[in-house]
Amino acid sequence: MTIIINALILMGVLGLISGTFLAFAAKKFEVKEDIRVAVAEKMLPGVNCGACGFPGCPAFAKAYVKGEAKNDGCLPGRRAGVPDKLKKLSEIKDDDLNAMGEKLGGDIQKIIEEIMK
Amino acid sequence: MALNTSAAPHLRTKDSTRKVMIDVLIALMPAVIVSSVVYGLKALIVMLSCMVGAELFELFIMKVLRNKKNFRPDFSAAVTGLLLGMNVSIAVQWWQILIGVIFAIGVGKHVFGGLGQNMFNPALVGRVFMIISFPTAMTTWLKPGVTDLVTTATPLAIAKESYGTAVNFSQLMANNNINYMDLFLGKISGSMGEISAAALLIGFIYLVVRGRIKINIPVFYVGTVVIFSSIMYFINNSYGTPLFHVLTGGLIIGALFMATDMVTSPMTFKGQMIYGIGLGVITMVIRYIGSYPEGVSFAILIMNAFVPLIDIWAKPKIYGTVKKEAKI
Amino acid sequence: MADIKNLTNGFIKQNPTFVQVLGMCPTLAVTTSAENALGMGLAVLAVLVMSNIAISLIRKLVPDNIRIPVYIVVIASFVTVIDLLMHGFTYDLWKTLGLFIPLIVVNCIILGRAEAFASKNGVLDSIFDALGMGLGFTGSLLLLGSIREILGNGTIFGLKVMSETFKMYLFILPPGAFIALGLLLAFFNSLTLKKQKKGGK
Amino acid sequence: MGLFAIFVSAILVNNFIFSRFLGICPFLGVSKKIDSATGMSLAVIFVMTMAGTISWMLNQLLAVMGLEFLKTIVFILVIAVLVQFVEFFIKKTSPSLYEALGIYLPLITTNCAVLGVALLNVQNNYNIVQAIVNSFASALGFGMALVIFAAIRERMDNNDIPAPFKGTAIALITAGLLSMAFMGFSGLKI
Amino acid sequence: MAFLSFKGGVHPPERKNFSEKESIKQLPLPEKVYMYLSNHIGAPAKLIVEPGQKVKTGQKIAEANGFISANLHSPVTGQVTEVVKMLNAASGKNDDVVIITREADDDWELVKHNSDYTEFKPEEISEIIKEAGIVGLGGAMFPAHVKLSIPKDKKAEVLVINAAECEPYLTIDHRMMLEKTDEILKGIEIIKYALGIKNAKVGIENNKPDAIKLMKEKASKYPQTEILELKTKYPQGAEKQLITAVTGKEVPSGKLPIDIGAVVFNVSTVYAVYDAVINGKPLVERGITITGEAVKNPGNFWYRIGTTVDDLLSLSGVKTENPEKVLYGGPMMGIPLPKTELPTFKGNNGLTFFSSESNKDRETMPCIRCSYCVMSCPIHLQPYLLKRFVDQRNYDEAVNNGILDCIECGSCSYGCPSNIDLAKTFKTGKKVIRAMKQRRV
Amino acid sequence: MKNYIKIGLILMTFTLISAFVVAFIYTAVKPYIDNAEFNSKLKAIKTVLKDNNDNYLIKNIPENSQQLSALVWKSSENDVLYTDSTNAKVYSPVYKIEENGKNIYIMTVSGIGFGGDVKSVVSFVSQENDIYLNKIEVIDYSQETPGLGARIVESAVKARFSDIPKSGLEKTIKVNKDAGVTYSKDNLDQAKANGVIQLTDIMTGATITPRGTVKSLNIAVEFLKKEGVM
Ligand SMILES: Cc1cc2nc3c(=O)[nH]c(=O)nc-3n(C[C@H](O)[C@H](O)[C@H](O)COP(=O)(O)O)c2cc1C
Ligand SMILES: Cc1cc2nc3c(=O)[nH]c(=O)nc-3n(C[C@H](O)[C@H](O)[C@H](O)COP(=O)(O)O)c2cc1C
Ligand SMILES: Cc1cc2nc3c(=O)[nH]c(=O)nc-3n(C[C@H](O)[C@H](O)[C@H](O)COP(=O)(O)O)c2cc1C
Ligand SMILES: Cc1cc2nc3c(=O)[nH]c(=O)nc-3n(C[C@H](O)[C@H](O)[C@H](O)CO)c2cc1C
Ligand code: SF4
Ligand code: SF4
Ligand code: SF4
Ligand code: SF4
Ligand code: FES
Repeated sequence: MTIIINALILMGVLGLISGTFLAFAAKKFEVKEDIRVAVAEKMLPGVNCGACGFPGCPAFAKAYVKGEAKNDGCLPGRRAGVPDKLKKLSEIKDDDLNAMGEKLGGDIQKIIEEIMK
Repeated sequence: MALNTSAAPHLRTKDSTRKVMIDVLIALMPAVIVSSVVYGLKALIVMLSCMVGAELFELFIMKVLRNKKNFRPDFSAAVTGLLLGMNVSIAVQWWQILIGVIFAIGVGKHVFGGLGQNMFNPALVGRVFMIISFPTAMTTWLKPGVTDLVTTATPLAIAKESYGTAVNFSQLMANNNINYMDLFLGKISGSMGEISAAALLIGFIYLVVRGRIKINIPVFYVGTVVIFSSIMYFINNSYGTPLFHVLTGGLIIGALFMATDMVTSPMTFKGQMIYGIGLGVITMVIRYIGSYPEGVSFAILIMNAFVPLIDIWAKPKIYGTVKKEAKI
Repeated sequence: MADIKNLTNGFIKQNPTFVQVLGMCPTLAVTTSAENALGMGLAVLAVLVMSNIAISLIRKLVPDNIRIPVYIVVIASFVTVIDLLMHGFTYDLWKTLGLFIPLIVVNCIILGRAEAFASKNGVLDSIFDALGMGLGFTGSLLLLGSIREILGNGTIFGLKVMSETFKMYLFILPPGAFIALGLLLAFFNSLTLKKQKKGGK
Repeated sequence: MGLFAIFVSAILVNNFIFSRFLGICPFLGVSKKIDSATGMSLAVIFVMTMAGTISWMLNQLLAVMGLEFLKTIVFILVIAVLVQFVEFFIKKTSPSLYEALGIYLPLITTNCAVLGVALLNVQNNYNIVQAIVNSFASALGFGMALVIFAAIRERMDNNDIPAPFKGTAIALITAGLLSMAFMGFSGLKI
Repeated sequence: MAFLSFKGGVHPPERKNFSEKESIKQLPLPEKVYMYLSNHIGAPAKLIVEPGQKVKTGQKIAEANGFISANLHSPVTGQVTEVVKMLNAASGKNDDVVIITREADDDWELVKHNSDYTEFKPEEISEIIKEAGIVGLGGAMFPAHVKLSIPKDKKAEVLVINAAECEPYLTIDHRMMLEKTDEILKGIEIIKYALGIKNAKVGIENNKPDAIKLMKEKASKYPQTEILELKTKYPQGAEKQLITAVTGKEVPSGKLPIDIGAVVFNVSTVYAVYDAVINGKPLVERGITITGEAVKNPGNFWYRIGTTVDDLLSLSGVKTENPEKVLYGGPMMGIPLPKTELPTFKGNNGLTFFSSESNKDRETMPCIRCSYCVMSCPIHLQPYLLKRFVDQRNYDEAVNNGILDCIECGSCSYGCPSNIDLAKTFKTGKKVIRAMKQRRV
Repeated sequence: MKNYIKIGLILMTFTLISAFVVAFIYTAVKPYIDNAEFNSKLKAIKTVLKDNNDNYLIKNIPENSQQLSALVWKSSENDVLYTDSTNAKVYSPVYKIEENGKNIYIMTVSGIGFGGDVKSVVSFVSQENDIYLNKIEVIDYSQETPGLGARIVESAVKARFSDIPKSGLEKTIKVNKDAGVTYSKDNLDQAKANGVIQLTDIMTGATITPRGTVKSLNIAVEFLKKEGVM
């Protein structure tokens, strides 16, 4: 029984602190990101495996938007529609994308759905 | 009449890669002959069939698997095969050598794209594969000159037992009937081709005279071994004399013929210096405190791994520039 | 709604080992024998199924900025549970798999599926996906483990299939893991290439 | 074990990549360019040393509370949170440092090497100094392997590699040969 | 004794014995000459005569068109026939050529001259040289007067005379030094005077001991002209390598010799300067070596620029035997001709004829990293690596690794046991890179 | 601020659930884990209580933890009872079984092998003035290389470490490669009497693991000497 209680205390404290701290830090250190990069990043599997040759999905997304990576560069995503999504993304003009972002209140997930329509 | 307009320069050396390889084969012959004298006809047959087998296997890969119809043998595979054959004990089974040769040529060389593109010395890839895969066979040594199967230990394996102890080294050599002249001429147990320093030197001199290889790497390699082992000998004489370390354990064949494989060694003088010193240090570290008695094969493979980095680091300074920091 | 394709995808088309090249550490480390490979594969399968279910259930409740910590806690809990259960009930296997059981937590496949699939799909689909991926992973591990055990130790599941002398120890040692997997991958590639060639004609 | 022995063995003998198989996914992934390999190595050195130290302390706490069975969960949670924090932090404060190191951080969270070193420290009963040295040296060994490998892969870029071997297959075989070469260091008696 | 030299380089067989003992023979005048308007580096000259117009020997027929450009003079007395396009083997393009048919013996039209050059101001000498259309005769055909107009922020310190003649087979510079010793030494004084400097260093490869001896003897009159012996090694005569050999300094990458105070002239160019300033002759004739395995009676000749190769052979009586390859220049840098009906130009210091035997093409094999090319590159580049970058179209890395510094000397290709065309790759690679740069600007 | 704490609370919810589930399962599984650990130990002890012909040396075989704890002879607070410069160890507790005038000492020992500790359970049988090493059971060799060092668990190999008479024990045991001698299969008894473990014929390519094992045997002997048994 003491074990269960100890576990609850420890993990509870840890969870509370970590969560608050992270939420706080995320806000405090927020960096405005290019909406295109954000969308591209969200389109990726998010495995952060590095198989694409870039250090993780955010880096791949950035590189893709810059034109330094191919749309089928992500191995885990290759057979799962990621190349398609990315291609669609690059077909959209900046203005349209920004308009979309404003319309949907910056909800990336919704933007992606809109793009894929 | 249409004139030939191929590009300048219109004068080229008569050297060719094929001729270089044939020269290496010729240079290895004295050592092959010595070991045939020491170990008998069987040794000769084993080594030559490795040579031929490797070349045939390469031909098969190029013509059949890679479909390069106009490939003509360049004999680099023969060098690989012969060196591999020379670097195993005569006690090894024929099928084990066969697997070694296939591994060397296949995985060591052709998966990387073939001649000139392999990262690791193919013969040593084959040999180390065999050392690890067939530890028993690869460490069973036959007594030279004795035709029936009497196994013995190599001088280095004998010496290894007493590194850092109170054993007197010259006493140890005397007890085990080891003397420098035998080491030099090749009357010791060991891999077929590595035993005679003298024969290997003759071949090496032939290559140097023919301008086929530069002496930088062997000089730095052997030099480092001599310095390192002198220091250790000075600290405790059970670590063996420098001469002993130079003449045993395939150091000579390694330094003269395997570390010098240009495909897998650095290009510039500075790079070759780093490479040679690295080889010497790693060899001696493995000999003194590693679990393998000889260390040459591993040292060369390990340094092979560093060659791309060394090449970047030891870039020559371009004429008319101030040396830029290489990346890394 | 639930799509059986999510199950079959993982076997070949999206095989985590050979196609996605994920979860390499356990793949290489524990495939010294077929038995270990099978054990590891099943452990991963179990964790994968449970974590996919859990994450698919909670996906709507988790704010974005603590998504990763939450998923990690969920996964780590399941891994710990599996670890405890194996310790209690399959002691020998637990001993041989050693460190790699807790390391399932960081196995890229699991977090990858959590992030990539379960966090976006319903429970049933997620189960299918987990089963597919897990079985694909187990299958690959088993294949690699068998090959390494046969070549390196002359046995399969401990049964002798090759003579004592015909063993290449290298294949049960670390380098053999890389090399065997590399050769296997090349073999599959050549099959695909052949197929493509035929299709091209 | 002496610190020197721990250090050398973590780099050469029990190298994370070549003999322990930890962190293979980024090893295969982030090794196409020397530049990114170097960045990744530095980031790993930083995170692993940090994670090794913190997890050692956490383990003391867990031991006191009798909760050692929770170590996997606790370690990974704390590591993930810290790494994420560090990422946020340098992204905001130093864009150049972020470009050089920070972008590798998300990759490192899901890397077995980091959790692996934490667990190994505990398994081997290291004291705090030993734990730090081991974490640092393991990361250094990882970095060395990564940079060597990246240099080799850059050189192989233009090679006429047979079609079936292109890509991951040749990378694995190269890693295998590298690992085979480094077996020369196995059993080093320090 | 250690001879002056530089790091790198190769030593191909010299084969100068074919023609080094043959004194320079004056050739009869050709019936027709063909003058490329682009007979120098830089912008093509602007034509100032019309077809049908009569011209005298030495009459200006085209005018420098820009700063780096040179005048062109008629090598014969006769009539301008027509202006046609002809293949220029050096550029591979079709260029404008003025054809002049000879109608009479020489009737010279001279430029301003004076046997005592000190009567002129230094700027005037430079003007005469420009007027006389003198370009570098060492091969590069760079307008000589440009070298004499030193930019304000720089200062010339030493005149380096290129008498290395490192190209195998060629012997014309060697013969010039033996037969026109005084003129050359005087020419050096003229150029020094024009540059306003005191020191000159003449670099001669030590495979020409007779020339070295003679030059040393006669140069004792000119204490500030040093005759230096160079190690026989290709490309000892390349400008930067020569400067390094005689001064010990390196010309910074991307910079010109003048940036370290050096000005380089070839011995034949020096003679042309002498001929213009003292005798008033524009550049219409020069010496040439005709040699090679396919030549039966090789020799050195004094001829009119613009003569076709075929005419040159018949005028000189040189017999060839099944030539398979014909080069403008020597075997290392020479430009292969697709046919022998092509004209010669100012920079032609030699014609080399190869028979099939000496020209055997070998099989090209993969690079075995033998490092020969690295060891022999005089610019200390890594040719095998550059080749890889160019093949990958990774031009950025190629530039980072110095491809633009490559002087296309061919030392790397010369010794490559795998017979890889390294220098050729760099030539095309550089062209592509330059074109890309231009597009980007 | 509120918002942050809300997120903190969400994460806390998950950690709490996780803690509860895991801790609950832990408490539930703990007995089985202990049991598994105990069984593996007991199995080893029972193995070393057998002689070469697979017969128990004694009749009273411990079957549960009470019986076993009654047999404890020496123990200590911390895990290790005795260690030496090579880091070979004797672990607590050491058991002693007395029956028919025979004293059987059972201890857990380790020596450093190729990758880490090689742990074994060994039994010594002392009768009157004589003592011999009866049997060894290797229980932890997880860091040894499969196919090489890990072959130490093969029964043929373990047999070479068993049945070493007093004369051998007194001489500090060595593997034959270190002793520089080779015995044929028929002379194994003589080898053991000389304190030499003949291995090169059956376990090739690996000497480090057996060397570690031998060290663990030697420290066991030292411990017995220290305790006055020998
Ligand atoms: C590889 C190479 C070799 C050269 N060899 C000679 C040579 O042997 N003799 C020579 O006069 N110029 C040679 N040159 C040309 C010189 O670099 C330079 O153009 C010349 O010395 C300048 O004098 P000029 O303008 O009077 O010709 C060579 C150039 C190159 C790139
Ligand atoms: C754009 C350009 C500008 C030059 N300006 C000068 C100059 O100001 N002074 C000078 O002495 N040489 C100048 N040179 C000539 C070179 O130094 C060199 O003599 C010429 O390019 C031929 O040398 P080469 O045969 O070695 O290529 C210039 C060359 C070029 C291409
Ligand atoms: C990767 C590798 C793993 C090895 N594993 C073991 C091992 O677990 N146990 C062992 O005794 N020897 C092992 N060896 C062999 C030893 O390193 C050493 O070669 C052998 O013990 C022979 O030692 P000796 O020369 O002292 O006889 C291994 C070798 C390698 C290359
Ligand atoms: C001087 C010299 C040394 C060589 N040494 C080796 C060697 O040690 N091992 C080998 O496999 N091939 C050797 N070769 C042959 C060849 O270079 C080698 O197979 C290439 O690595 C194949 O790409 C050598 C060739 C030369 C010219
Ligand atoms: S390969 Fe795909 S999943 Fe892996 S890091 Fe790159 S973008 Fe992310
Ligand atoms: S496409 Fe595949 S890998 Fe990518 S996110 Fe979807 S399921 Fe995952
Ligand atoms: S051609 Fe260029 S790369 Fe080759 S040797 Fe000459 S300068 Fe060097
Ligand atoms: S000379 Fe030829 S074969 Fe040798 S390194 Fe250079 S390119 Fe390669
Ligand atoms: S499984 Fe170890 S890094 Fe992916």
